[in-house]
Amino acid sequence: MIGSDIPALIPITFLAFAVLIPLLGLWKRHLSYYWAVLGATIATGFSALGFYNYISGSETIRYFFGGWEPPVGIEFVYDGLSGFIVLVINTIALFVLIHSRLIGKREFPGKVTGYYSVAMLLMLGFNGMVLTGDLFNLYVFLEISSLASYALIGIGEKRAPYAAFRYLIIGTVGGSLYLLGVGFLYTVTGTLNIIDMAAMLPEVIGNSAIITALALMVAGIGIKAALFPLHGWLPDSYSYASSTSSALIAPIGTKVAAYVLLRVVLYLFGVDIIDSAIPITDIIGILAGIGILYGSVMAIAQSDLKRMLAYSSVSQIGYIIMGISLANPFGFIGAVLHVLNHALMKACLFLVSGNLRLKEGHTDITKFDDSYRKKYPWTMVAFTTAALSMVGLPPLAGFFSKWYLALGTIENSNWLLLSVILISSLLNAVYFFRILEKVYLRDPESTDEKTGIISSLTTNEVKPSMLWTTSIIAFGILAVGLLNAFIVSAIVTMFPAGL
Amino acid sequence: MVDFVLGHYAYWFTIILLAIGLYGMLIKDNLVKKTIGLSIFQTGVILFFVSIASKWGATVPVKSDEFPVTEVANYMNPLPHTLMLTAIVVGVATLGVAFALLITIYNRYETLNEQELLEKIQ
Amino acid sequence: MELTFVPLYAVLVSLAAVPFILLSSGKPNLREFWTILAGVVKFLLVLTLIPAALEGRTIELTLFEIAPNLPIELRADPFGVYFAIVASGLWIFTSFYSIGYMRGHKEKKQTRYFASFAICLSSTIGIAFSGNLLTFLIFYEMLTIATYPLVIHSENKEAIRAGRKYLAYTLTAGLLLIAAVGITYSLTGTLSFQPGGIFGDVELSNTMAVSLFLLYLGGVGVKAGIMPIHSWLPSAMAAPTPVSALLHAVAVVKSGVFGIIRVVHYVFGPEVMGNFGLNDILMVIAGVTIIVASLLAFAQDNLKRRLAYSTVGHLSYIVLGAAMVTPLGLTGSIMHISAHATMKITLFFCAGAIMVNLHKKNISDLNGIATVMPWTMGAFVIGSMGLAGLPPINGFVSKWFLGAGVLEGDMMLPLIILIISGLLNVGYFFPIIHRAYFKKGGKELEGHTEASPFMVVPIVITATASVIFGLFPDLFFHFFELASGIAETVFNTL
Amino acid sequence: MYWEFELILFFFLLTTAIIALESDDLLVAVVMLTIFSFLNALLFTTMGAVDVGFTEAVVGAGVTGILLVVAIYQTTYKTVD
Repeated sequence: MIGSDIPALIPITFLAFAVLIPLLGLWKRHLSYYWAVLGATIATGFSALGFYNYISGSETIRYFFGGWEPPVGIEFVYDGLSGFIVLVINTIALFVLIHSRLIGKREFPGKVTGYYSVAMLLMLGFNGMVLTGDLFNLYVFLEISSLASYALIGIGEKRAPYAAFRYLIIGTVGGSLYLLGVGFLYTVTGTLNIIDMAAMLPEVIGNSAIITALALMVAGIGIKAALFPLHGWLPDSYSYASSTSSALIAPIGTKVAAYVLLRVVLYLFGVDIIDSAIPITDIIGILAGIGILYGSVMAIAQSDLKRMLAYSSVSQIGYIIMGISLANPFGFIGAVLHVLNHALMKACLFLVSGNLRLKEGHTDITKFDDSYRKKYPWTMVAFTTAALSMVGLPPLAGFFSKWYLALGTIENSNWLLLSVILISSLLNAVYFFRILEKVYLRDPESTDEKTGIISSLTTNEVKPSMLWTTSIIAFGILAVGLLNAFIVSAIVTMFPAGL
Repeated sequence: MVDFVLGHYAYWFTIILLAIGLYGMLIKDNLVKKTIGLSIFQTGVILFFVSIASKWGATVPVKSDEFPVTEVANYMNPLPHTLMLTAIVVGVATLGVAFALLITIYNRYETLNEQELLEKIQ
Repeated sequence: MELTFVPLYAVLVSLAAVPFILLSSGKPNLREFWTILAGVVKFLLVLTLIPAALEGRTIELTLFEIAPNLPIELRADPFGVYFAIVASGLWIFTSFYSIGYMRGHKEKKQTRYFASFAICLSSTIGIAFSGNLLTFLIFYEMLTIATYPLVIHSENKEAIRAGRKYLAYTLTAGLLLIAAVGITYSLTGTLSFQPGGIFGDVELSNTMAVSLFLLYLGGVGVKAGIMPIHSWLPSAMAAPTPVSALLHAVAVVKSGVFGIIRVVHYVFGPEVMGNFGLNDILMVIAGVTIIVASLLAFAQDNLKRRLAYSTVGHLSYIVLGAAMVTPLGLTGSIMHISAHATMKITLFFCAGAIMVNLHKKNISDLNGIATVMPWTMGAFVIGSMGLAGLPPINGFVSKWFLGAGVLEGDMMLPLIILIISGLLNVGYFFPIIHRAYFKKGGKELEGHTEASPFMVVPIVITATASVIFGLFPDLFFHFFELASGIAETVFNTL
Repeated sequence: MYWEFELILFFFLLTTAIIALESDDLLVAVVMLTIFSFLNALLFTTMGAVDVGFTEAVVGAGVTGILLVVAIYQTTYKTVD
């Protein structure tokens, strides 16, 4: 039965294509794109099938590699949460890869084969991180995805390699810190399997090694998730990378790291242990709150669209982490829902910026004007949808994750974080309406001085493969908003024990 | 207290190595030096894992007639060792990517000094 | 006839018109046909709900759950129907008037204008028929966004600044409302509107009650123009006049006061309001707003801005009526929704007609215009007299009930406020009439006649309607019967 | 376990690490890092991790050293700090 093998099949698909693409690239290089899309399609199909099985009532799948049961062997755990995240990231990756063909030809013409191979490795790493049930294995996948993302970010404009190098240094430190934390946990429990360890941790509660481990792991994952104040690598990396790389990494990468944080904090440790010695959830919550405000304020100060989106990511990741730190059902729903919503919104926005960069050659906000609306009507509709959703206007998706997060803060009577959510929505409105105002209202500078008539502009929309992917994701934002009751009722079944 | 410090001296050396590595990454301007710092940092973590596996009076986890071991507890824990094999390989892979980026940076900016680099970027 | 789906159709009909409007952007006549058609259909749909509303029946329609236990719920209760009649009825007139105005003014981007207008109306009707706070919130935010293109329509600096101000105010308000709704949900576990409130069994601390109420007030009060958060409204007068007329006399601001009444009587309920002294807070705010806005109206020379301040004042009449927490006060307050709507829309239409026809914006330039625009100015007189509360215009009726409500609640202060503000109303409208009728106009008036019939006919109709509903409040739409019925249901549940 | 030997190795380890970071010539730094890795390998072996020791000797001292030399050959060996 294929159903029970799905946890292994998804990463293996990506691994296979990561190897196949360079091999087939020797034969016909321009086909790499299609192979990558094919790989992502197959993986997305498996994810969808797995999640369908989960929805229709099948149990959590624990897949033991080579039949070795833990603690000896490595296991992959396909439960509701990991299945959901895998489905989200693979779907987004599929759309971004479909979208990437022309950008690839333009921005890294000679490196297409390598690029798609590395992209497959990246997805292998992300899927492995989500699915694995073993802490050390998680580290390995973390490093695979990180190495791939350093390489992908390095392929970009002139400044990209330096940004990638900085990310490499910071990211490796993060991975090492995480590994150190795992070492501490291993000395205490003697196992690396998440489920085994979660069962053992309550017995050794109060051990100072556990607190050290937790702090190290949170710091390490926090770097990967760009939790304030560990976000320094993110703005440069996202804004200098190639459009496709940022569209691929921005919606997925930090989300997966946030997912790992959620696993570690809520599933592995559980709320009771975490707060027994130091109020670490409160600390994370406050950091997330500061990050949300900081990211939004910095986003307002940017004049480049991609850089603005990068800072906006810092802010949005704060929402997810805030949801984790609330450690109550509403916070959990909000966090998981925001993983989906933000992945959709950021993918849409980065794809739009990719469209603009391909057509206009820049993403400088100060140069945006009325002509964009005429030239790229549908791209701008997609942008508007995503922007309004980021601001949190119902019935778009972004509203609902904020709604659950707000309910979560209210449940904890945490008025401070509630006001953070509200204020940041306003700040989001500031930086998105600033652009919308330019795009829809500002008279273009290309106005003919003699006649005063705008030089004739016709629709100059991007190619269908790019337009449709952007539009479908934008439509997805609306659909997720309207249908979020179904998604939430699925998320409710994923609650970790003790919540 | 003295016992604690002496008994865990491998931990302390690990921490010192991590500190040296961090120092290299944060203070040094040269990008190669930063990479060397990174390597030292990772080695510190590996050392930590190896030291948690070792025990006084235990022997290597190899079954051999030359080292007769009656109790399993007298073997060292082999699991961290195997993990570190992976970690070392990961570390080298990281360094490989780092050097690839370094060479690209040098080809574009003709320098590996961070200060000069930042000036040239502006 | 099966009425279950009528509220849904009423909401959707203008939304459905939007694609048609967009598609026929090259053919103005066809485009405007869609607008008018949607308006008429919407109005007829709303009218079919009147008999049920008169019987006190509520038509409920639960669409789908948008969040667990929180469905999108449409509910046409008498109060919702009342508001829907006013909004959809006046939309038809505004559409005709818009055609005259936009073509007379040769405005650009008329397609966007009509499309946004249709979305606005959908949202307004959605607000009227919202069965719970979440549905209300969704339509409320939709209204905010749909109004933005209308406010910035002229795309000059002033309009863009007004648009920013509008967004800043209303988006903040929306967020406060989200917070308030969230807190309500976690306290009560429900968000459905209920006559008499949903806080019945919940123990509230004093701080909690007051801060929750203030959050609500911030949330819906911005659109209702209560002070000190009213200042977006005069700025938004940069919009074309039909927008000011419909949105700033009927749809947007009335959704604000509609929301306040919903919050006061359907969420908190009279009992909770009284227990925590919330009605006093509201009453003081409303009273101050009435007086200050009337005084500020004197200072405006721009006709539309004077009307805007007058709107701010009159909205607070409605708020004041709600704050009295007496049946007659609520009746008067609800009656004033329709009364103020017909009168103020007349006045805005007049201002727009003058602007398109004579290109005059300021009151000091209006000398002698009654000779060239007799119909328009006649309507203006009726509207302003009604706002001042003179019989037999419908403004008198609603003020009468407000006054009766004051006496019923045995309160002195609101009565004094009502009397003073009535005088102030006379004070700031009279100079306009005086100039128009008794001062001699300049030469530039020569050769001008009445504005286009597209504009004059709606003006005359709304002015006549003000008089008719003043004489017979129960004619056609049974405004009085509905209002007193609503008040009864709210206070019966005590 | 020979803890005296271990201790000496540790001190050499620290010394080589510091020299690797402080030397003015990157080639010296590379050589020092290679020695650092080799000492590490010895240390792992004395700690009982024979397999890790072998790997470190091959990968850490060998491959890393070669990679660094190649990288420096491609770029520059001069540095100010």
